[in-house]
Amino acid sequence: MRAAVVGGSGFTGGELCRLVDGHPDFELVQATSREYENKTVGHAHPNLRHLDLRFSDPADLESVDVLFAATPHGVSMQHIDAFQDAADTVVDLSADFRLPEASAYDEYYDGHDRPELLADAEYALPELNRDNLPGATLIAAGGCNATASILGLLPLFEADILSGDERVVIDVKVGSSEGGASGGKAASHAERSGVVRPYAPTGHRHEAEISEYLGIDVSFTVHAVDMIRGASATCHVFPDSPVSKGDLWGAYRGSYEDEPFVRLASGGGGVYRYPEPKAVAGSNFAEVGFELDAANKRLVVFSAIDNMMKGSAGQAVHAANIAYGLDETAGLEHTGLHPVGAP
Amino acid sequence: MRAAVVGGSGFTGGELCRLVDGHPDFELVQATSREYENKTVGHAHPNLRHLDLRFSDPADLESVDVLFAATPHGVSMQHIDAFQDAADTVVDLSADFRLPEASAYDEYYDGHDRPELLADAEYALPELNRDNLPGATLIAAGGCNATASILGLLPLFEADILSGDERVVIDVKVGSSEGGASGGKAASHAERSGVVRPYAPTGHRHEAEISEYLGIDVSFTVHAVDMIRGASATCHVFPDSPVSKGDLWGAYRGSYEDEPFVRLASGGGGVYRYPEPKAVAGSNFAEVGFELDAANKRLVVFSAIDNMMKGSAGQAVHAANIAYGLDETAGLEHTGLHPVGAP
Amino acid sequence: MRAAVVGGSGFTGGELCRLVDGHPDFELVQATSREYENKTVGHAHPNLRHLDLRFSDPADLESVDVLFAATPHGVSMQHIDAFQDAADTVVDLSADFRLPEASAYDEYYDGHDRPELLADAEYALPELNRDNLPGATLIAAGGCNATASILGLLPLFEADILSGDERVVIDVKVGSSEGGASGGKAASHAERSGVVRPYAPTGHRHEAEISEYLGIDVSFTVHAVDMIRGASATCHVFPDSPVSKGDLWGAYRGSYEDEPFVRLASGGGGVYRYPEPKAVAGSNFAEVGFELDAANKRLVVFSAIDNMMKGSAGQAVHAANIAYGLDETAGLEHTGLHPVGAP
Amino acid sequence: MRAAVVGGSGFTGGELCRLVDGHPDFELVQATSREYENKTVGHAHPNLRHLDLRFSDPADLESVDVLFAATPHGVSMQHIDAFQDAADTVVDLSADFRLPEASAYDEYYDGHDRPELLADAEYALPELNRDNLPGATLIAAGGCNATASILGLLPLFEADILSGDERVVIDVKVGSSEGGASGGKAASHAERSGVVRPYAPTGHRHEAEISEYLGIDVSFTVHAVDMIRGASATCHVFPDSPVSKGDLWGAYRGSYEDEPFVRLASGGGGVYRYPEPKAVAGSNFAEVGFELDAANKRLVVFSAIDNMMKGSAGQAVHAANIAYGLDETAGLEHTGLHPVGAP
Amino acid sequence: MTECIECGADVTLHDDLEVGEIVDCATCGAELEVLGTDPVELDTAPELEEDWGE
Amino acid sequence: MTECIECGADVTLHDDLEVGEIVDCATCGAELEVLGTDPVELDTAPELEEDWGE
Ligand SMILES: NC(=O)c1ccc[n+]([C@@H]2O[C@H](COP(=O)([O-])OP(=O)(O)OC[C@H]3O[C@@H](n4cnc5c(N)ncnc54)[C@H](OP(=O)(O)O)[C@@H]3O)[C@@H](O)[C@H]2O)c1
Ligand SMILES: NC(=O)c1ccc[n+]([C@@H]2O[C@H](COP(=O)([O-])OP(=O)(O)OC[C@H]3O[C@@H](n4cnc5c(N)ncnc54)[C@H](OP(=O)(O)O)[C@@H]3O)[C@@H](O)[C@H]2O)c1
Ligand SMILES: NC(=O)c1ccc[n+]([C@@H]2O[C@H](COP(=O)([O-])OP(=O)(O)OC[C@H]3O[C@@H](n4cnc5c(N)ncnc54)[C@H](OP(=O)(O)O)[C@@H]3O)[C@@H](O)[C@H]2O)c1
Ligand SMILES: NC(=O)c1ccc[n+]([C@@H]2O[C@H](COP(=O)([O-])OP(=O)(O)OC[C@H]3O[C@@H](n4cnc5c(N)ncnc54)[C@H](OP(=O)(O)O)[C@@H]3O)[C@@H](O)[C@H]2O)c1
Ligand SMILES: [Zn+2]
Ligand SMILES: [Zn+2]
Repeated sequence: MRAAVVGGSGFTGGELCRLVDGHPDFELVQATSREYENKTVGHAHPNLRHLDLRFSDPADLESVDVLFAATPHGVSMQHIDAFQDAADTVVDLSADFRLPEASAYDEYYDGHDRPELLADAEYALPELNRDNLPGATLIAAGGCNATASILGLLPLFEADILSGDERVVIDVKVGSSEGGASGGKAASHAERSGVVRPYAPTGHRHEAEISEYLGIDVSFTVHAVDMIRGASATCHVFPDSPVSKGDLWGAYRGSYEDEPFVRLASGGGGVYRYPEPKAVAGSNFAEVGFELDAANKRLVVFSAIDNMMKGSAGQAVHAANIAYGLDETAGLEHTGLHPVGAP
Repeated sequence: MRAAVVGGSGFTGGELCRLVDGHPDFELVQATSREYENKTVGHAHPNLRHLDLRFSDPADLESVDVLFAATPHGVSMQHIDAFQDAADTVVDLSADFRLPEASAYDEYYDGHDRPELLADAEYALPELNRDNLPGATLIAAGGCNATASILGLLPLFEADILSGDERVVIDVKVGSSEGGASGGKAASHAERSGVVRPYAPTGHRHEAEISEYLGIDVSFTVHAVDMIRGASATCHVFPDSPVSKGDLWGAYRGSYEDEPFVRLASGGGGVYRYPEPKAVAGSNFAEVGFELDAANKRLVVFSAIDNMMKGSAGQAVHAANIAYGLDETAGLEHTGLHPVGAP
Repeated sequence: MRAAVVGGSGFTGGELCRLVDGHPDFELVQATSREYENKTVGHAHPNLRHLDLRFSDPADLESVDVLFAATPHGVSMQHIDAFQDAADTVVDLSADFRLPEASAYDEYYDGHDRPELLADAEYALPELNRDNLPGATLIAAGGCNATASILGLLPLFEADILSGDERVVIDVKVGSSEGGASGGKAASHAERSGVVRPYAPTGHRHEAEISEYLGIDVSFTVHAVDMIRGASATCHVFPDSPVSKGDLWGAYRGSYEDEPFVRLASGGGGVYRYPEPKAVAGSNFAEVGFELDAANKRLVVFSAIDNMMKGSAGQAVHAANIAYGLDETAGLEHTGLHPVGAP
Repeated sequence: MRAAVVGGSGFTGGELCRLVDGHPDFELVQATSREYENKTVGHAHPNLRHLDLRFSDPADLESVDVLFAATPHGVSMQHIDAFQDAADTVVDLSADFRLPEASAYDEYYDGHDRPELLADAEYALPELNRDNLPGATLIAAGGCNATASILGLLPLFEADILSGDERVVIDVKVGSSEGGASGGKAASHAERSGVVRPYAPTGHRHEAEISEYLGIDVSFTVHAVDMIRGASATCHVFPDSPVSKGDLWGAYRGSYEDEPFVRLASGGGGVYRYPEPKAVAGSNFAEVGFELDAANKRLVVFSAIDNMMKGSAGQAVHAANIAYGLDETAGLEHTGLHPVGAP
Repeated sequence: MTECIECGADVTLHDDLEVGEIVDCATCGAELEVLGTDPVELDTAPELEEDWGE
Repeated sequence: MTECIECGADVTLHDDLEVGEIVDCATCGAELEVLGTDPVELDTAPELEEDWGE
C-alpha cells in the first residue's frame, strides 16, 4: 500500500517515515516539508540517511492509500479535504479529530473549522477502541499524555473499580520531544537539561480526551524532565471501596493479557520493577503497573510509553494496521533497547 | 569554632566539609572515613583537592565545638555518647533523632537504641522550628523529601487553609545523590540515566516526618529522575473550602517573606516560572510556588530544593548557625548557577 | 538455526538475545547466567519482558548451531572446548580470539591458554575481513573502540593515502555501557553523569587490534563521556603527501559505497553534518566522515558506532550471517531513532 | 567599587552579575539587556531572583569604575568609546581585543573597527600575563577553548620542553553554554542531548589566540558533548626530545604551584584521576594533568575548566582583581560541588 | 503450567524443577519458591528487602 | 614534611605515622607506602591496577 507523511520533517513525521519505510505492507511514496523541500529525508532525520526520498511540498500531494498527517494542531482541519482527496484513509496525529463534540474544541482549543467531520473520526487507541477501527477512513491518534493516562486507568473502569466520580490525580513526566522540532529558549539544551519543570500545572488540554474516553474528571499536572522520548503517568486513585491486590491483578490481566503492546510491571525484583519510559523507549509497548497504599486507601498506577511511538507514530501505524486488517504488529516489531540512556 | 565531620567521605559529608571549610566562623579540624583513612579529603571529593586534610578513623574523635554526623541511619544512635563526649553540639543528618516518639521508630524504622535522648533533639528545619534551635545541643537535620514537602505545605497550615483532615498527594522526583555514595546496580550510570523510575511507590519513611510535623497523613510517592542533586515535591491538595489566589499569596508571603532561604516562584514569565531544582542547585535556597485548579477544587504546590544543601548539609549548617547565634546565612552564601545542567 | 547466548545477562549478551530473537533465521534456545539462573530474561533486560525464556547455567549448554559468547576476557579461552562441543559455530565477543599471535596476548593481556586455536579464528569485522568469514567456525568480534578506529582509517590504507609510517592520533569518546553491567563507584550515576573523563590516557589494549589489522602504531586516548551507547573516534592523521578532498571522497566511497552498514557523513547542512553516535544509536550502522585541515597538513576523520551493535552484538550477528550465507542485514534492520537522547 | 555588566541577560553576563554581586569590593549597579529591559535580573537568571535590580538599556550606561562587556563579537569594538566614557576599566569578554594585530582579525574574524586600540589591551589570563594586568584599563578575557589549551601547554614552553615547531593536536570537548543563550535548532535539548558532535572540525578561531600567545601552530578540533558547563582540552604533544615524568612534574609544578586557581591532577587513585570539567564546574579552578606515552613518544596533556568561569566570567573578575590590586581570589571562592552532574 | 499465587498468571517452568528453587513470574515478577514438584506447588519467596537508598 | 617521590611536592603527614601505612600525595595523588618513620621514608605503593572496563 502506498503511504504519505504530511509533516515529514517534524519529530513524529520522522518516526512515521521510519515506520512506514520498514513496514512490510506499506511503501513510503511521499514526505512533505515546506522548509526542507527538495532536501533528502536524511537531512532532517540522520537515522534515515539511507532513504532515497526527498521532501516535497504539502500542496502537491501524491495519490496514496493512507496519508499520515503529523502537523501542528489546526492544520489538518484546514486541509482535510485535500488529504481525503489524496488518500482513502487519513490518520491524523494532531488533536484536530480526537474529540467527538465541537463544543469541546471551543472549550479546550480555538474552536473547530469542520465540526461535521468529527462524527466520522475514530480515536486510534486500539486498547480502547479496537472494534471501531476496521475500515475506518479518518483516524485520530491520541495525545501522548492522554494515552499514558488512559492506559493506566482503563482497567479500573473495565473492572468496575472506578465509576467516574472518584478523585484521581495524574502527575505526568514527559520528555522534550513532546514539544516538537521547533525549539525556543526554554527548549534549549542549557535550559532544558536536568530539569524537573512544571510546565502545565493545571488545565492541560489532554484532560479533555481523558474525560471524554473514561468519563472522569482528573486533576492533571505535567512536568518536563530530562529525557527526550517518554511519557510517564503516575495516577493516584482513591476508589470508594477497598480493593485487594488480587482484584487489581484481575483487572489489569483482564484488560491487557491479550494486548500485543501492553506489558504489566508491578513489583517483582531487579532494577526495573515498575513501568518506566526507558524500558519501552523506541518501541510501541506501553508498560502499566500499580501498587496498593492501604494506609491511605489509595492505588498508585504507573504507566509509561514512548511518546514518539505508542504516544503518536506507533499508535497511528497500529491503528492503520487494524483499519486495513493487517497483522497488528506489522512494522512495529522493535522491542526497545537495554541498556539505554535517556533515549 | 572547631568542627568535625563524621562520615566525611560520603556525599553529604563532603558537602559538610566544603561548607565548614568555607564558613567564616568554623574551622574544619577532622573528617572521618574508615575506607579512606589517611587519604586526603580531595581523594574522595575532587572539588576539595586544595584542602590540606586527611581522613581519620571515626574511633579517634577530636575534641571540637560542633560535630556533624553524616552517617547512615543507625550509626548515630549507636555512637551518640562518643559524639557528645567529643563535641558540645551534635548535628545529625540521619533519621536517628528526627522523630520525638520511639514508637515511630518501631513503625517506620527498626526501633531505637536510645529512646531517652529523643526528647533532647531538635528538628533542624528553621522555617518550622527556628525558635527552639538557639542553644540546642542535639539537632536532627530533616529528610530531604520531607523537607521539600513540609516547605511546600507549611504555609497552608499556618494560614489555616489546611487543618490536617484533607487529602494530600505528594508526588516527589529526586536525583541520584539521594542514595549516597555507595552505588549498586540500579545506581549505575547505564541503568540510572534518563529514568523516570518509581522507587518508593508507597510507604516511604519520610511520611513519618511529614505526619509528625504537619499533623496530616499524606499519600506519598517518590520517583527517581535524571539529575544528581535535587528534590522536587508536587503536592496536590484538596482543601475543604474554596481558596483564592489572593489567599494563597497571603499565606505563602506570610510564611516566607522574611525567610533568608525561601524564594517564591508562581507563574510569571520567562523560562523558570515555577520552582525547579535547577534554579536552586548548589545553593541552600528552597523555591516554593503554587497554582490553583479551580475546576478540580485543587491546589498544586511545587517545592524544590537541593537535597545536598537545604535537604541535608546546608540545613545542618543553617541550624548550627542559629544554635550558636551566628549570622543565619554564614557559609551559605552561594546562590547557585545559571545556566546549569543536571547538577 | 538454533542459537545460544553465553553471558546472556550482561549488556552485550542482552543485545544478542534481542537480535537473535528478532532474527528471521535464528531461534534463541538458551541464554546463560549464573547470577540469574532460573529468572526470566526479562528480569535482567526489561525490553525483553515478553520473551518466554529463563536463564540457565553455562555449565549446561544446549546443543545449538551457533553459540555467541558474551563473557569477560579470559572466559572463552577457558571454556572453548565446551563451546565448540555444543555448537558448530562459536562467535566470541571478548578479546580472547581477536589477535592471531600469542605474543600479543603476552604483551597486552595476561597471556593465552589456547594459543593453538588462534590461527582458526577470524576477525568478525566484515568491512575488513568479509572474504574469510563464510564457513568460519570461530569468529572473534572486534573491540568497540578498535572497530570505530579501524572503520575510520581503513579507506586511507586501501587508497594508499596512508602506508603505516605516519603519525596518527586517535581520540576516542565512549559511553558507559562499554564497561558492562557490573558497575563500581566510578560507574555510579552520580559520579559518571556529565563527565569528560580521561579513562585510558595511554596504553589501551585496543591499540593491539588496530596495529594488527591496519599495520600502524597509533597514539590512542579514550575519554568517558555522558552517553550510554556509543563510541566515537576522532582520528587526527598527518599523511606524508598532500591529499585533496576529491582524493578523500574517492577513498571513502571506494571502500564503503557498497557496504550495507556504513554511511558517509562529511559536511553538508543541517544539524547532523559529521558522524556522531546519536545518529547510529540502536542500529548496526557506522558513520564515517572526514575534513581536511590544509593549514596543518592534517586530515581529521570521524567515525561513530553504537558499541552495543556495530561495536559488539551487531557485528557478531552480521558476521554470523555471512558465515552461514544468510542475507547480511537479516535481523539488523533497525535503523535507529530520531530524535533520540543519550541512548 | 561600582560595576556594570553590559550583556547582563546572556550566559556569561549572568555569571558576571552573580560574581560581582557576591564580590566583597564590587557593587553591581547596572546590568543591561535590550530584550529584557525593565525586567528583573531574576527573570533571566533564576539563581538571582533575590537581586533587587532590573535590566536597563545599554544605551544608557551608568558611570562606574569597571564595566564588564559580555556581548557578542563585534559589539565592544563598536561601542568601546561609550564603554570607556562610562568606566575607568573595561573588561571585555568577547574576542574583540584579544589579539594584538589587526591582521589577525582580518584572517580569523571580519576585520577590526578600532585597530589603534589593540595595543592598549591586555590579555586577561593571569597565569600567562599577570605582570601586565595591574593598572590595565582595557582587558580582554581569553576564549574558553583557548584558555583550556593554553593552560595545558604553557608549562611545556616555560620549561623548554616545547619550542614551537612541534606537532600538537588539541582535541577539545565543550558544553552547550559555550553557544550562549540564543539557541537554535542544533542547540535544542532533543538534538543536543547525549551528543559527541564534531562542531569545529578544523579552522576554529581560537587557534589564533593559541598561536599568538604560545607561538605554535596547533591542529585544533572541537566536539560538543553532553554537558552544559565545561571545556576539556586533550593535547597530544610530540616533543622532539624524550622527557621523563620527573621533567613533567617539574614543569607543571614550576608553573602552577603558586597559582591560586590551578590544580594538578595526574594519575593517583580514586574516581577523579585526571582533569575533568565536573571537578571544577562552578568554580574558577582549572585542572591540568598529563600522562607519558613513551611507546609513541607522546605526551598527553589534559586540561579542564568551567567555560563560564575560568573560561570567561571568572577569568574576567580575576583579572579585574589584579588590575585593581585586590585579593586575587576575592569573589571567586566557590570551590565547586561534589557530587555534581552535568553542571 | 502453574498459576502464580501473586497475579494468577500461568508460570512456565522448566522440566527438572527442584524443591527449594526460586523462580520469578514472567507476568508480575514475583519471586516464587518451589515447595513441591509433583504436583508443582509455589509460594511467595521471602523477599530480600532491598533498600533503594534515600 | 617529606618529598613525594613521584612529583617532588611536599607531603604533609600526620604525627602518629606508622610503617606500612599507605598515604596519598595531595599533589599528584600517588599512593605512597611508609617504609620508615624516623626519618620518614616513602615509596610508591604497589598500585592495584583497577580495570575501568571496556
Ligand atoms: N511530539 C509528540 O510527542 C506528539 C505526540 C502526540 C501527538 N503529537 C502531535 O503530532 C503533531 C506533530 O507534532 P510534532 O511534535 O511532530 O511537531 P513538529 O516536530 O513541530 O513537526 C511539525 C511538522 O508539520 C509541518 N507543518 C507545520 N505547519 C504546516 C502546515 N501549515 N502545512 C503543512 N505542514 C506543516 C512541519 O514542516 P514544514 O513546516 O517544513 O512544512 C513539520 O514537518 C502535532 O499535532 C502534535 O500535537 C505530537
Ligand atoms: N544523600 C542525601 O540526599 C541525604 C539527604 C538527607 C539526609 N541524608 C542522610 O545523611 C546520612 C548520610 O547520607 P549520605 O548520602 O552522605 O551517605 P553516604 O554517601 O553513603 O556516606 C556515608 C558516610 O558514613 C560513613 N560511615 C558509614 N558507616 C559508618 C559507621 N558505622 N561509622 C562511621 N562512619 C560510617 C561512610 O564512610 P566510611 O564507611 O568510609 O567510614 C561515609 O563517609 C544518611 O543518614 C542519610 O539518610 C542524606
Ligand atoms: N560492552 C561493550 O561495549 C563491549 C563491546 C565489545 C566487546 N565487549 C566484550 O563483550 C564481553 C561482554 O561484555 P559486557 O559488557 O556484555 O559484559 P557484562 O555486562 O559484564 O556481562 C558479562 C556476562 O558474562 C557472564 N559471565 C561472567 N563470568 C562468566 C563465567 N566465568 N562463565 C560464564 N559466564 C560468565 C555474566 O553473567 P553471570 O555472571 O551471571 O554468569 C554476564 O552475563 C566482554 O568480553 C567485553 O570485552 C563488550
Ligand atoms: N559562553 C561562553 O562560554 C563564552 C566563553 C568565553 C567568551 N565568551 C564571549 O562572551 C560574549 C558573550 O557570550 P554569551 O555566551 O554570554 O552570549 P549570550 O548568552 O548570547 O549573551 C549576549 C548578551 O549580549 C547582549 N547583546 C547582544 N547584542 C548586543 C548589542 N548589540 N548591544 C548590547 N548588548 C547586546 C544580549 O542581550 P540583549 O540582546 O537583550 O541586549 C545578551 O545579554 C561573547 O563575545 C562570547 O564570545 C563566551
Ligand atoms: Zn505473577
Ligand atoms: Zn606527589
